[in-house]
Amino acid sequence: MALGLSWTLDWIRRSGAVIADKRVELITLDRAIGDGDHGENMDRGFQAVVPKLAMLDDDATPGDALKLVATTLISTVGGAAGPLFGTAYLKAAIAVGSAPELDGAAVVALLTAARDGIVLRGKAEVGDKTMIDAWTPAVDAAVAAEASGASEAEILAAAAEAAAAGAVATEPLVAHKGRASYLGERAIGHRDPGAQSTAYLLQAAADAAQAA
Amino acid sequence: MALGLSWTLDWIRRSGAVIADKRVELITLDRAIGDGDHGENMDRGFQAVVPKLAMLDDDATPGDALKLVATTLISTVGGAAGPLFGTAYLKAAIAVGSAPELDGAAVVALLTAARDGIVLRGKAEVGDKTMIDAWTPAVDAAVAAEASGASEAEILAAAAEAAAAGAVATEPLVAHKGRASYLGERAIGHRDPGAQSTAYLLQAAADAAQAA
Amino acid sequence: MKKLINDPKNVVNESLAGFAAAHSDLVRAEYDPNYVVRADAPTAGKVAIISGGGSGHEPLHAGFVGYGMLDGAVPGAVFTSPTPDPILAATQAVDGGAGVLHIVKNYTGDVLNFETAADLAAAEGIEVRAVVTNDDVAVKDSLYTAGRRGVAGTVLVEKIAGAAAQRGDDLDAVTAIAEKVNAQVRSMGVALSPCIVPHAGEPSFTLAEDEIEIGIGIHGEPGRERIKLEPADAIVERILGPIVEDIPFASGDKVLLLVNGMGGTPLVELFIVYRHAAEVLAAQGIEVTRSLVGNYTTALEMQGFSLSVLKLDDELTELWDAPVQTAALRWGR
Amino acid sequence: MKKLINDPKNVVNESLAGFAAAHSDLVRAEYDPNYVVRADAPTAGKVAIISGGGSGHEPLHAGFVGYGMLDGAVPGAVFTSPTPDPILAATQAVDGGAGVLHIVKNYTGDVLNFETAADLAAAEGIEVRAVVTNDDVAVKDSLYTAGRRGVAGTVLVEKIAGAAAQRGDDLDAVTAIAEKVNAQVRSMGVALSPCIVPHAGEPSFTLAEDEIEIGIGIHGEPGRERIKLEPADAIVERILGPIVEDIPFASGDKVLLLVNGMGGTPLVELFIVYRHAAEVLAAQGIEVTRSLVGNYTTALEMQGFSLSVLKLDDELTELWDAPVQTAALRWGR
Ligand SMILES: Nc1ncnc2c1ncn2[C@@H]1O[C@H](COP(=O)(O)OP(=O)(O)O)[C@@H](O)[C@H]1O
Ligand SMILES: Nc1ncnc2c1ncn2[C@@H]1O[C@H](COP(=O)(O)OP(=O)(O)O)[C@@H](O)[C@H]1O
Ligand SMILES: [Mg+2]
Ligand SMILES: [Mg+2]
Ligand SMILES: [Mg+2]
Ligand SMILES: [Mg+2]
Repeated sequence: MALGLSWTLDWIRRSGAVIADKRVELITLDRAIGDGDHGENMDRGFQAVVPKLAMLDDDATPGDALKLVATTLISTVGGAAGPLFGTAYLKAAIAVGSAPELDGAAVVALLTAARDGIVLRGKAEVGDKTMIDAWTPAVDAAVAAEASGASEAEILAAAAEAAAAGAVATEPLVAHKGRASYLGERAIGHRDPGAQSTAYLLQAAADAAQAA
Repeated sequence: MALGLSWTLDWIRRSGAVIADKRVELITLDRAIGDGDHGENMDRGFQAVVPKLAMLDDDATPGDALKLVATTLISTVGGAAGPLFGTAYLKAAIAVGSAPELDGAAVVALLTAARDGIVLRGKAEVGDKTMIDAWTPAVDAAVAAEASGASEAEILAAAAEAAAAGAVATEPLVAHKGRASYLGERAIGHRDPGAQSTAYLLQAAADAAQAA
Repeated sequence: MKKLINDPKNVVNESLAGFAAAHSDLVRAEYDPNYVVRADAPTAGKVAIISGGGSGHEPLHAGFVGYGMLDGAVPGAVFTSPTPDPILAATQAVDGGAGVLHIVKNYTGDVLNFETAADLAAAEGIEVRAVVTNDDVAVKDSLYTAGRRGVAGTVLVEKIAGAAAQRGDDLDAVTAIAEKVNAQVRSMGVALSPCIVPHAGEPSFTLAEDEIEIGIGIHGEPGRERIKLEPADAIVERILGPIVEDIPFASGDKVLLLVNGMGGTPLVELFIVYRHAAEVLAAQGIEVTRSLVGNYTTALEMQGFSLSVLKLDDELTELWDAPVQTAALRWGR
Repeated sequence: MKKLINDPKNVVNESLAGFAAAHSDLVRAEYDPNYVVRADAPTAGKVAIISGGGSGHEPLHAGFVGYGMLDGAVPGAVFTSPTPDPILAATQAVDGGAGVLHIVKNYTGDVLNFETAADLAAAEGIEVRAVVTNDDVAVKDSLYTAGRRGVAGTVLVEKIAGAAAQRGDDLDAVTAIAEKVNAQVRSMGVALSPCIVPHAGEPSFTLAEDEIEIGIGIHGEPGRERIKLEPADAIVERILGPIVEDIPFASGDKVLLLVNGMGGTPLVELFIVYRHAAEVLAAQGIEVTRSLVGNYTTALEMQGFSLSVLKLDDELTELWDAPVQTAALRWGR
């Protein structure tokens, strides 16, 4: 079943809920190898996004909703995560254009554009111990799932699962980007907070598709 | 046996030893109701006094030694204790004049002058929870002992015992002078550090007389 | 005890040496006995002002030596009044023939040691006056106690008296101004954490994770009561009340508001305190026309703050605004 | 967590309001989005300089807004870069037609947010340049990392570039001066205790009673190694070594030495540190001709310090000495 505005809104609301729920966990991850604000930053952003959804017209598209997320995150989150996630949602919005419904290919395009936007701004590669270590496996899994004829919900479920695994896989890494890069070897053994929040956001997308 | 220069020197050296030994105890008492420096102040003073004793001529009098203590304490101790003990030793030196040996009456005169000097500078009365609560009972006990024909060593032993009891007796008091007066009721239950150091100094005097 | 020190015995000397080296354009330090004077002291014909007291309250007092404020400062051991020798030596070093004012915080030790030094200076023909500051309303003032403590209001006395001396007032006039400022300033402090005197190595008191000490002094001596931690605004109201009621300050008064950090409290918190203190005063019709926020009279690394309120008139305002050039307070040159 | 705050959510706004009220002669604050500019901004025809970053480093940056230094500052949430909106708003508010320089500490978030704001400002016809400070030698600089952090040396960049803008240099020249200062300054820090971010409520890391963290950042991020507490002199040598070797500084150099407190360390300790740092430099033939000691780039209530050494020449010295009138740095007026 192609995904429309109501899926998009549900995804965003579920994102707000899961980030609020995991706020302390994300702060704790960031305290270990960063500066302890990632959960606070993301929560501030999504708490600002959710009430704004009511401002969208009934005939708004998924792209309109994603753009609202983008501009709100950019103007409320700050830090590294603000511009990076902001760019991700902005590029995703551009990728889906004004389509009222997203099929599997559109979902893959959305995820790919989001990931590419983050790379464009942050210049991180897989293995640098950043959110890209969750995004890129997610995109790869989505591409593979779509190629094998999976439904939109199945594509997102595959992406979410790969993102979660990608987040876990950041643990043994030394960081090459972001604050954790200052730590050298001492970052080993800790999970990257931005990869973890990415996994939660994609899980919210999958859950919303499942419920759609 | 009348007490001469060697008793005076022994008293001062024993004072240095007992103050060094009780430094932390006096700091701890002062931390509770003052600013935690009384042991440090007194120790700094007596550590400066003791090496200077070698500078005294062989024909120096007890009064000369007491004067040396006075000037050294005044110039090294600081705080409230510096001027108060400094004045005490200065007035004691004046009281014993140039006598080469001190009999019972001279010992009483020494203690009385010391106490009066402290009162002159600090204006404290018995019951104000200060060193005067050790000094005044000590003087009274010395006067009584001397009147009943006690030896110099016995006079000092009586004074030391009364000072020790006087120090203990400061515990239930509210303070009216010094830093502890800022505390009001909260000073109750704590012993005054200056009364305690007084008791140690007078015990050193008694011990020196005993050993003479 | 975790401190950036070498031997606890050398804390004062090494810190003084660093201070003098970092501020050699302003001051000159002398050792054994220790004191600090203006680089160009004495100033002939000018009333000189010195202050002093235990170390551990930095920038008080050496940080206020310079044009328009103090001529000299005498740092004692940590939290221990200096002895008469360095006070006398500093008095002699700054005397420019017009007399010397001693600004002394009201603690038994400071008062006694400054008294002795003043007697010795007088014996050498130097005219000395003393003003004893006692702005702390946390302490009951009575004939039967050592009286109120001198705390952060002392900085205001030093600045304003220093400006009076700099403009050429004579010893009587400078003394009168210092007394006037002391009479018109009231302070009270609060601690969130104790401090550790280097030679003691133990905290001056212990506070539970949810406790604060109200009416704290600047030597880690316990305050007048211990309460549960409250929001900053409630704490401000709690200590501003006794300050305002004391003189009392009244609607229509113009005042200087000093929010003084105790050493370990970050600026971000001091400004939160300032905001509400100014607000509460304004609500009572008391207008804050001058202000000062920062660490000026500290108790080592103690966390906490004090508020001081000084009633201003045109003369005091003008003297406050007059140029000052010291390590810790500087404007107008 | 014991702090003088009300709601953790309001820390930045309330503190900013207090700061602006206490310094209304120097600055004006705007809210939603939050920024601070000189009271008389914009200055027509003058290059404007703004800086910004997470809050919690006070007095950085708002404390340096005023004549001869910054035209504006943009405080983000605690330890979080501001978003582009307030940076853009501040850029617009200070632009006097001669262009705006952004001084940005090298953190991914700061760089990205300032970049976006600069793009938006350029789209509105404001000429914007950015200088990214990265003076922290504790962090390996390489193409494969986020690069060195910008720490306390940033204050020196702001002061000297601010003086260049104030004397009338154009945007290219001010940018070049800022880059030169950044190229010639190196810093490194150490923590004796962690700090607590108000919204986190937990220390950024834990240190045993006998441990210190070497190479600490200014956000409570862990440093490069953890060692046993040492005497102050040994710690100074440990962090001064990597600083001096980096450029490297050499015998005959004249330098400015900044001893920067992390917020919770008393001045008495900072001067002990200064004394030995100046001594060690002198022993290597490096002459300290200017100095600054105090809390300038802090990490909330963290105990510790950083050293910064800036190589001076006549021009930089003259710009350093030029008048400055801000809340935290003031001389010459
Ligand atoms: N250059 C980069 N590219 C991609 N992701 C990055 C980059 N730098 C940082 N990140 C991500 O940002 C996360 C940190 O975000 P956050 O804590 O909100 O910002 P800050 O580091 O400014 O405090 C990291 O966990 C990491 O996933
Ligand atoms: N006015 C006074 N008269 C007599 N003794 C006093 C007076 N004030 C203080 N003391 C004594 O001084 C002692 C404190 O000495 P010390 O701690 O060395 O000085 P400070 O109080 O300046 O730190 C008190 O315990 C008390 O016995
Ligand atoms: Mg972070
Ligand atoms: Mg004491
Ligand atoms: Mg003392
Ligand atoms: Mg951050």
